[in-house]
Amino acid sequence: MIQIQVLLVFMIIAAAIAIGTSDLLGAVVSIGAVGLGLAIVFLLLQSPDLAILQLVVEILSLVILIRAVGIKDTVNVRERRFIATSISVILMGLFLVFASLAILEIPKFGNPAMKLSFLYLKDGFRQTGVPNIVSAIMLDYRSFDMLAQIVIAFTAAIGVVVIARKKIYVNKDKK
Amino acid sequence: MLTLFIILPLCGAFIIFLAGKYSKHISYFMGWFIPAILSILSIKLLLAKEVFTYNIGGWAPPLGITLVGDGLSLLFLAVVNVVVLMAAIYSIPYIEKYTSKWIYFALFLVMHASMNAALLTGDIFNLFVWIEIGGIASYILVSYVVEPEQLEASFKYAVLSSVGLLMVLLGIGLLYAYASTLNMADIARVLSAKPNPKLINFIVVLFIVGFGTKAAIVPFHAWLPDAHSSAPSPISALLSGVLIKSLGVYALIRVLFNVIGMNAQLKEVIIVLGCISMVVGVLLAFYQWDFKRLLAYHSISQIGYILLGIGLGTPLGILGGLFHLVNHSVFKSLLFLNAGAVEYSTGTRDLKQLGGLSGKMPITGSTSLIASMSIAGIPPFNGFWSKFIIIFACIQAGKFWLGFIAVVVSLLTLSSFLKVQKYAFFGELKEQWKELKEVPWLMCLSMIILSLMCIGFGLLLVPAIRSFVFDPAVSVLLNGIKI
Amino acid sequence: MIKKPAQGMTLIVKTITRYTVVLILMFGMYFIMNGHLVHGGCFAGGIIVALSIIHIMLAFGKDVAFKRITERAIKLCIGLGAFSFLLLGIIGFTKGAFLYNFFRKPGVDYIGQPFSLFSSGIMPLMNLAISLTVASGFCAIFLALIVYKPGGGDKNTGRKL
Amino acid sequence: MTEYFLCLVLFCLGLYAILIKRNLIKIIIGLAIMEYAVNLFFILIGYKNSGTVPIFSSLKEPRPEIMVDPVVQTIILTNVVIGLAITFVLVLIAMRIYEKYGTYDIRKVNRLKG
Repeated sequence: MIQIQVLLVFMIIAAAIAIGTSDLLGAVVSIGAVGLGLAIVFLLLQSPDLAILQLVVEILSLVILIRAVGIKDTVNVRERRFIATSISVILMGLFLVFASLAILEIPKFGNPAMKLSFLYLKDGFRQTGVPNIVSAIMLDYRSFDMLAQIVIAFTAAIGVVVIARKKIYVNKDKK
Repeated sequence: MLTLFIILPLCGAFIIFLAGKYSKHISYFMGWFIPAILSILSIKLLLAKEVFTYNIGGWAPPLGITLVGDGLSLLFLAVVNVVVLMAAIYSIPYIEKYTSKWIYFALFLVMHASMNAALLTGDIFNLFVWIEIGGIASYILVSYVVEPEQLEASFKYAVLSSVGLLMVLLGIGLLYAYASTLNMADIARVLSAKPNPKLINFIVVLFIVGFGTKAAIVPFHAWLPDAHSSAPSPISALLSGVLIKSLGVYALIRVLFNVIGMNAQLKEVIIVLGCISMVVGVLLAFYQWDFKRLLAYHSISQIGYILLGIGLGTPLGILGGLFHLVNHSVFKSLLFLNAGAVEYSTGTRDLKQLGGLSGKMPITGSTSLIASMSIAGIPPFNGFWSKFIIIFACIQAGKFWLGFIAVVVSLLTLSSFLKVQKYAFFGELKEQWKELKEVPWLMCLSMIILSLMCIGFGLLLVPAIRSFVFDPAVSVLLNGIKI
Repeated sequence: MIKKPAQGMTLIVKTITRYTVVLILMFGMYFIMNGHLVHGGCFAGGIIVALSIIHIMLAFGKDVAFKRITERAIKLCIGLGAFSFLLLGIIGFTKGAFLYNFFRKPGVDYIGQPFSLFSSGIMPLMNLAISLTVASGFCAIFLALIVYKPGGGDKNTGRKL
Repeated sequence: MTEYFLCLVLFCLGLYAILIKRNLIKIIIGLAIMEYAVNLFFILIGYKNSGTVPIFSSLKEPRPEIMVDPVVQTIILTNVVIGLAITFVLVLIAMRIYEKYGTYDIRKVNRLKG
C-alpha cells in the first residue's frame, strides 16, 4: 500500500529529526509527529481502537516529556565521535541485513496466516456476545493480559509516587 | 491451585496500598505472611511430582492462556518463594528508617507475583508481559532510597533491559507471523512441523540478546553491577538471587529448549557465552573493594556456571546447572544479606575501612563464612557438589578444557572470597567500630535459615530426593513440554 | 462554575476550558461505557478521563483541581479499581475458573442481548474497574510530576519553573 | 516487504539514538521510537488485503473471513501501556537525576565506576 509507505517515510524523517536536532523541545515535538503518524497508520490498517489509544497516549506522554524538557537544559553534546558512530552504524547495518533476510521468510504483507485469530473471529461473537472482537479477546479470552495491564498501571502510579517523594528518612538527622 | 501464586501477592499488594498507610503492621504482616504460605504451597507442589495445568477463564489452550506447572516451573517456583520469604523477613527491620514502607511492600509483592506468573505461564506473549512488570517494579525498587547513585543505576538498568525486551518482542512478532499462534507448546509443534533455519536463527539471536540482558550474560551485563550494588540489600538479594534467574535464565532456557528446540550449534553458543561470563565476571570482581559490587560481579560469574552446565545438554550437565542455580540463589542472597547487615550497622561497604567484625557481629560473621565457603566450593557445603557435577559433566562430555576453566574460575572465586573474609570479618578491629552491635533478630533469623540451607542442600543429591526435585525438571528440558 | 484563581493560564484558555472539560469528560465516559460494543475501550477511556482532569490542572493551576479531587481520593481510586478487578476474577472461581465470565450459561450463545449496553456479562464491570485505575493512576503520575519541583539538592540546580 | 523494511529502519534509528546520544531525554526518545517501531511491526503483520475492522455491526451477515487480525491489536494494546509506564518512570528518574547532578548529560552522571 503506497499510503503506508509514504507515512512510514514521513515517520522515519520525523524520527531522524528528533534524534538529530540540538533543540530538546524540537525533539519532543518531532517524537509527537512520529506518534501521530503511527496513529494514522493504525487508522489506515483497520484498527480504530489503537488509533484512539495511540492519539491519547501521545498527548499524555508529550505533556510529560515537555514537563521534563521544561527544565531549561542547555547541555547538548554535538561532537564528532567517529569510532563509536561508525561501530554503531556497522552494527545497525548488520542487523538490517539479517533482519531483512529473516522477514523474507514470514508471510507477505497483506496475507497473514491467521490460524489462531480466525478461531476468534469465527466464534468470538457467539461465545462472548461482544461485537468488538478486540475487546472480546482482551477481556475474556486473554483476560490474564488485562490483569497484567492493570498491574502495570498500578505499579507505574505507585512507583512514580514513591520516586517523587521528598522526605526519605524517618529521622532527619539519621543519614 | 496455581492461580493462588498470582492472586495472593497481587491481593496483598492492593490491600497494602489501600490500608497500609494507616498501620504499618498490615504491610509487615502481608509482606511476610503471603510468601510464607506460598513457599509451603510450592514445596508441597514440588513433592507431588505431577504436571499441573490450569486454564484461565475456562478457555482451552489455543484460545486462552494456560498456566503450566511442570517440573522445571515448580523447581524454580519453590526457590523463588523461599528466597522471597527470607528477603521479606529481612526487609522488616532494614526498611524501618525510610518513609513509605507500605509502597515498598506493595512493590515487593508485585515483583513476587510477576516472578511467579512468569514461571507459570504457558503463553509466550504473557511471559513477556510479566517479565516487563517484574522489570518495572525492580527499577522502582532499585531507586527506592533516592540517592544519586541509585537513580543512575536504575536509569541504566531500565534503559538496557527495556531495549533487550523490545528485541524479544520483535522476536515474538516474527514467531507469531510465522506460526500464527502464541501458545508455547503450539509454537513448538508448528516449528517442528515446518522448520525454517534462516528465520529461526535470527529469532534465536534476538531472544539471546533480550533474555541475556535480563540474565546479565557477559556482553550484556553492564547494568548488573550498578543496580545490584546500589539497591537496598534485600532487593539486591532478590535481584541477584531470583530475579535474574526466574526472568532471565528461566525464560531463556524455556524458550530455547522447549519452544525452538536445541541443536548442536546452539549448545556451542550457550557454552561459549557461559565460559566468557564465568571468566570475565571473576576477573572483574578481583579488583573491587566495594563489598556489594564484588558480589555482583560474582553473580555474573556464577550465571556463567549455570549456562555452562545447561549448555552441555547431557542429563548430568543439566542436573548440575539446575542444582547450581538452586544453590546460587541460596548462597548469593545470603551474601547480599550479610553485606546489607554490615552496611546496616557500620554504614559503609568499603572493604578497606572494615575489619574484625566477626567479633562484634558473630552471626553475620559466621553465616558469611559459610556462604563464602559455599560459593568458593569447599567440600561439605552445597556449592561444592554442584560445581563438582558440572566439572564432572564437562569431562564426561569429553570437553576437558571446559572443566579446566571451571576449576580455575573456582580457585579465583576462592581467593576473592578469602579477601572478603580477611578484610571484613577477620583481622584487627578498627577504632571506630568499637560500639558495634549485632543486627536485629529478624535479620539474623533469615540469615541463619539461609545458612542452614547452605549446609544442608548437599542432601538434595541423594537419589530419593533427587527424583522429586531435579529429575522432572531435567526430563522437561530434555523431552519438551507436554500439556 | 469554577472560580477564578490567581494562578493558571490566561482568561481565554480558562474560558474555553470551562466549556470543553465537560465534553472531554463525557467523551471518556462514553468510551468506558461502550468499550465492549464499539471501538474505543476502557484504556483509552480512562486516559481521556485523566486528561480532562489534567486539563483543569494545566489551565487553572493545581489548587482548583485539588478542591475537586484530593490526592487521597485519587490514591484510593487506584487501589479500589485494581482490587475490584481482581475481585471480579476471584468471583469467577465460584462458577469454574479464575477470571471466568460468571454470567455465562453453558450452551447459550450471546451472553445477554447482543448490542445492548448491559450485555456480555462482566465485561462492562471490568471496563469500569480498569478505567478507574487507569484514570486515577495517570492523574497520580501527573500530580507527582507537576507538584514535584526540582530543588533541595545543590543550590545552582534548584531552578524553579 | 518494503513496509517491513522501513519499519526495521525505524527500529534501528531508535537503537542508534540509544547507543550514540548522551542526553538522558534523547535516550528516552530513542526508546520511544523503538516502541513505535515494534508496534508498527505488529500491526503490519496482522493486516489483510482489503480487510475490515474486526467489529461486528449486525447479527445478519457475519463475515469473519475478511476481517484483519485482532490478536495483534490486543498485543499492541498491551505494549502501548507498557511503553507509557516505562516512559513515565524513566522521565521521573531523569528529573530526579537532574536535581541531584544538575545536568542531563550522561558523561557527568558517572559516580558509579568499575
